[in-house]
Amino acid sequence: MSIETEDPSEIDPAEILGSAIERREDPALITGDAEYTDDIQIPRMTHMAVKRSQHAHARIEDVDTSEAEAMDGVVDVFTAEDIDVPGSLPVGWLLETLEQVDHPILAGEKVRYQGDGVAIVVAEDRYTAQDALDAIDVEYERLDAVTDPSDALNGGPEIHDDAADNVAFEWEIGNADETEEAFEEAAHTVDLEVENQLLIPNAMEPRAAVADYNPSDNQIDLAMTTQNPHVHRLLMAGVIDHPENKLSIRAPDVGGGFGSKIHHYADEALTAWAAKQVERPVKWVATRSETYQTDALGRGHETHGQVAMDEDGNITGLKVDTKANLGAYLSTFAPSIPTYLYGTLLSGQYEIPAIHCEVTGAFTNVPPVDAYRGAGRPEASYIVERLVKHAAEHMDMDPAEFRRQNFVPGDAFPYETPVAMVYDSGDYEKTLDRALEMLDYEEFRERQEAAREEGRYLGVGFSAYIEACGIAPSELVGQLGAQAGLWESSLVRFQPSGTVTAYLGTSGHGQGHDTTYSQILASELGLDIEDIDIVEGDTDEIPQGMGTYGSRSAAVGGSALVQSARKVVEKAKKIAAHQLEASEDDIEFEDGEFRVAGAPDRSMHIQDVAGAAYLAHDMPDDVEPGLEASSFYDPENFVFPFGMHAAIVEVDPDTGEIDFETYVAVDDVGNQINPKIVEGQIHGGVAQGVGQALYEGAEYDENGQLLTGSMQDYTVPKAMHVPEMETDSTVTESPHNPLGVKGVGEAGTIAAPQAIVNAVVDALEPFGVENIEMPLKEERVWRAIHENGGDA
Amino acid sequence: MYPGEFDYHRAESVEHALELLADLDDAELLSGGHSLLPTMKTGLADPDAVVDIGHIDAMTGIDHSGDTTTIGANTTYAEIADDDTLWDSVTVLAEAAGEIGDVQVRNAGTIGGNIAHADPASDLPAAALAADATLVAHGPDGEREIDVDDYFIAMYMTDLAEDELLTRVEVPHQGPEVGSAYVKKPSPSSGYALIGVAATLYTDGGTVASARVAANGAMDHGVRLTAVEDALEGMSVDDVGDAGEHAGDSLDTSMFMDDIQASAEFRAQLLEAYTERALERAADRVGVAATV
Amino acid sequence: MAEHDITLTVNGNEQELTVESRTLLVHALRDELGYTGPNVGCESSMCGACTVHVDGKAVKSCTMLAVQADGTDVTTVEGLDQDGEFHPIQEAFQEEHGLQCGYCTPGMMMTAVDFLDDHDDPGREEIREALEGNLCRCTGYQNIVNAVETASNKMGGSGAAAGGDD
Amino acid sequence: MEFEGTFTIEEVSPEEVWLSLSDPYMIKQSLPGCQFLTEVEDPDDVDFEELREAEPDEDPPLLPEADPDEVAARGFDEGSHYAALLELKVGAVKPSFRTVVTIDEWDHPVGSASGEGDASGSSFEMDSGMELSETDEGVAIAWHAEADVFGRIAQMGQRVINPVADRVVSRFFSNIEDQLTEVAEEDESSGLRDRIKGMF
Repeated sequence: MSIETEDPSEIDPAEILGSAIERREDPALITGDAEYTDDIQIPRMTHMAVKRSQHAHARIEDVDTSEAEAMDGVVDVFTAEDIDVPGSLPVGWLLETLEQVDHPILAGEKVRYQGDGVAIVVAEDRYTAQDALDAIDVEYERLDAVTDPSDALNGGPEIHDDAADNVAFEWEIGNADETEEAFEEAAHTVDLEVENQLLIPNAMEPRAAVADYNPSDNQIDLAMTTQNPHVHRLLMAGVIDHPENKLSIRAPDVGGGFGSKIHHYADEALTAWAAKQVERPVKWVATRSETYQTDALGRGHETHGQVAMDEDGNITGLKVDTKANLGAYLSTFAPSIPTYLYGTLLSGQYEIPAIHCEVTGAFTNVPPVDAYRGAGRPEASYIVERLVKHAAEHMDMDPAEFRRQNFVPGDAFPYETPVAMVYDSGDYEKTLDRALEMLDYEEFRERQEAAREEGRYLGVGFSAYIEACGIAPSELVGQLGAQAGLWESSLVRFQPSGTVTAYLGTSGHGQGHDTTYSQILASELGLDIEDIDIVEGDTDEIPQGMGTYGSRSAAVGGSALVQSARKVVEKAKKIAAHQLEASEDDIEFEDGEFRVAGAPDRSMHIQDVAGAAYLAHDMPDDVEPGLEASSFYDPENFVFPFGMHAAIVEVDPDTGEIDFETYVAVDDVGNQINPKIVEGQIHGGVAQGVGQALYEGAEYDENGQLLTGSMQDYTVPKAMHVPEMETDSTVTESPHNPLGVKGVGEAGTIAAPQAIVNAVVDALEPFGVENIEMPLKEERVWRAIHENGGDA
Repeated sequence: MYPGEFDYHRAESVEHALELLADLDDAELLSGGHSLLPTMKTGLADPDAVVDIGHIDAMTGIDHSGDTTTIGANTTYAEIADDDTLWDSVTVLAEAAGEIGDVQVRNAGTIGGNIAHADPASDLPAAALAADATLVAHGPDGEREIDVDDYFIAMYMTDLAEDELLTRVEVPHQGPEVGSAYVKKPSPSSGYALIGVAATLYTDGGTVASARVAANGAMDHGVRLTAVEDALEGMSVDDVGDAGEHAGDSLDTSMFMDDIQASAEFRAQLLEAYTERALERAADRVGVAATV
Repeated sequence: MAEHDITLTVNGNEQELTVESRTLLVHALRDELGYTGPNVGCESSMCGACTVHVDGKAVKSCTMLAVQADGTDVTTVEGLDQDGEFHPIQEAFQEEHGLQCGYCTPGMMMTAVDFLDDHDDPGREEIREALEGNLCRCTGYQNIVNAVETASNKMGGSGAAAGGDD
Repeated sequence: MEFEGTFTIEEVSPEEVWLSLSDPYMIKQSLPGCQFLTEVEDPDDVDFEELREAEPDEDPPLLPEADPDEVAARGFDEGSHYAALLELKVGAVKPSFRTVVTIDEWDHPVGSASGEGDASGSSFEMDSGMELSETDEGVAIAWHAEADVFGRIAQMGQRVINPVADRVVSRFFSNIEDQLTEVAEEDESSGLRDRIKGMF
């Protein structure tokens, strides 16, 4: 069932694209040789710890650091008063109605979520730094707090002076009038209120930073847990008022991100700033409690969705009204998540003539909410697929056939939705059919019937998901509010002896980029993979980059790599032609070899061309020595992976316990560079989707105190919580990039929740259960049955 | 987070441990450390001194002589769960030990630490109650035996005095017509019991003569389910599951544990379901051990 | 502040060091001795990234004082490979893509090795239960379970089956 | 968090209960872990170490030994402030709560108090009230309390707060009950009840 890997050294370069080779990064990771940020030791290094607010909303009356400063081993203590730089965190995506609010790196007047930083301690070791935090005395005037977006918007306590009624923005997409009309003319309508709960990302490696400052040349070297070092450098240069060319940011090995390491937080900037103040290296490593209190949360939607249909069950309209929780401040990309990454995906895989979506972003007293694996797209897919399940039930139609009937037909691509997307390519029936086959669907329905007779409750749930990755092109995202382009850069450089180093602006943190990019380059240049080295995640080595998130690395970074490789080949061809004394037009390039057409024995390998290029004794007139090329690749459109996930579950009505019988995932992510890596991304994504569906959720009390503040109380799924997955794929190439790839990093997380919730609701249909909010904790499931009388 | 400062003392013997306890202010005992150290790391516990009793050899090991098994307080959960003889002689205890935490926790955590700490959501309180254990404590005045029924008082509160040390646990062997079991509904996050039920059925010719049934997770300490025990008396072993419906009858349900993991009401529901499961599993085992 | 001179034999090397009473074993290994294989992922003893073997048994080194471990044999992930050859568990993790970001991997493998020492040819459910104390956020566990199965085959019944959990 | 309940004490009069519940020493002795409960002038300027030092080794007698007039004289007044130190032990967790309480209302049979304090990197706020009523058997004390906990205890000790709070409250009332039982027994012989009644 699972894909078998191959030893890369045994694969011919011509075959390597698409091969499930072992990962090149693994030897370091399985031996302890990897270097994560907390592994870094620098002589004279100090440790920083952050004093965090215990209140979710309070005025700061006084911060007394005297006792902490007097402690042995404490180097220095700083508060907001000491911050002599702008010290305000920027927002990287603006909306027309957006209320921009100040986001200081240390709170001086007011704290707005539990965990907001109030002071920092720099000490000789991490234990002493923490001791000193306890010695800092902060006096607060506590204010009422609000954690729910609707409550915040409806008369909640004012969190920012500038944001009346806690409204961060109001945004809409689609056509309100046409949608209204569709509902007026509808033969049937259904509606559903759903929540998409707040999630804590929980990368296994907590956020961390190590800063080393050299006063003599004003250079800051910062190693940190980042998914996008160049973006962090650009933003941080402004935050701490330090020249961008004197701030180097490096991502050592990074232990997972899932979005949480994209954003610019206060702590990493404080680490760099503090190193400058104390003129010694400073290390900051978040404890898990801190990551629970400060990592940007994901999701946080309250949504009312409605579907209009004609008498045959054809969807004619979709209306969505969402209150999105943005937390206490605007995190780096927060405004884009519940808007452009959400509203634009509400057509799902369906041909829906009229859609209208309204979103109100609300400030609340929880940590800032931003991108978390899927980022907007899981929320869209969830409401669409829950509504579709609900609509099919209302029409008394089979949910699979209801979907098939409403799919965008295979011959309709490129397909323009009413919410501003042009789907590149797709074949939705293919993934549906494969999933039905894998489920043995007809047989399942018979078993379900028979089981109900015995008082056992089985259910099947589908999720026909679509997502948009490789967000682009830069001009378009600029019009939509992005404060950066979304290209990617690469540099491919031959060494004289024929080895190659490729530098990419993406920054992997577990996705196997080293392997995937090597496969692309080996294939493009016809080289053995051993001759290729990939460098990522270092602003000193890589000219520029946008980083890794939004499933963009293969589609955008991979394409940038192909573009540079092809430029290198172009140049090499000129040199080879000269060396082979042939016309450039007669040179063919295949499997690393330049050959003169019609004279197969006259050839030169690209590695020898590299030697000639650097030797430069005999070069064509118009060609410079050396062999390298760089490029900035700006995609022409998003790519749209899709697929069908389905789950079969059994629910125990006495205890609410849910058992998986089957989990099936059929994904179409375009061409696959390494199918084993693709499969791993699906597995991991689904596991996080299972987490959201069944276990995870940040819970706060009425004062904004985090109740799920540790792994004891917040369930990160364990091995036994995740079902065995049966995966398969179809391939519909994206026409938009040279690799024909789409993106896979988020697919599983986007797809899984509604497959599972739909399955549970299907199982409980005899009890009249129409909806249960995630996470489907056993107690909620039991109550849903119980509150409907408990009778099947 | 990290523990606050304290002085560490390693006790070489029971007597040495008692001396240290008497001499030191604000000292906590450390055996496997899996209750104390996590609490110290959160900053909630911050003792001035820690007395490590984990290296006292006299408090380690399992001894099955006569009709009683004696388990030293320092014996790890793993050693208990891996003891084949104990699976036959006191199934419920071996099974409960195997349900605690995870492999690493079971390799380090100890029975004495667990029972002295008396976390109501841990697995051993109910098992000790159902196994009719006797807890042996050493104090300044020597050794004292505590009947498990008198031992658990409240959350983290037991009959042990501050100057006493739990040194071993004694459990009578099940007879041939006895079956016992422990089942639990773990919290998916912490692994602690939302509800755990331990049952020992003493049967006579296919009928329950008497029973000891106890629960973790329901109340602020491990409790006997006396109404279930009463209902079981005289019942055929084939029907014991029916007694599960009495699970809450002898308890003050207004005092049920109630937190974000599970409400009191849901715990009551789980208690019934898991009592039924525990009884049925125990019944399945009646007579099995004797044939091994 | 109380300090203690202790001896730890780490991956076969006897090491003497001075620690505070409160120094956790994981910090002694990482910060004092430079064994950065075991990682710190939580402080609630839940994630298992810090798992090492103490006297041959998998334990969480964040839930043990360094001074408590005085005199023990400690094996970290750095001690798994022998004479330049990967341990079967390492080979299997690489073959099966049993890791992505790698942060949980050292702890995951140390738990798996302890488990496989006692269990021949375990079933997948059994493997999942055995890994309860090791959280992974990347892989969805499926390829980890595959890797443990593969390692079990590679180790070919080297461990004696333990009784106990019938 | 909200707690409420009704506690019934038999064979006593509302006045006796009221007088007892007005007595800071009675409260101190009944409240588990209470090290002192001392009236303070300025609620914003309390030195707990100083108050601990100043606390006499022995408390004055409570009812029924105490002179009811003296008890009344030292009893709670509306608007007065008290500092209290509560040391609890919950396993290895031994929080020391430094608390300042204000008597918001104190008018037989209704009383209420509110306060705040901190302990172990945490803080809390509390509002509580009670009302006495006479029943056929004795006196019913209907009480309610609302407590908010912030910081480390809220985050890490959430599972423990409710059961421990329940236990503290139930021990408090059972200690009060024990003490009032003594008052009731004393009544049999001394006419204390009439004397107390006369004071209201």
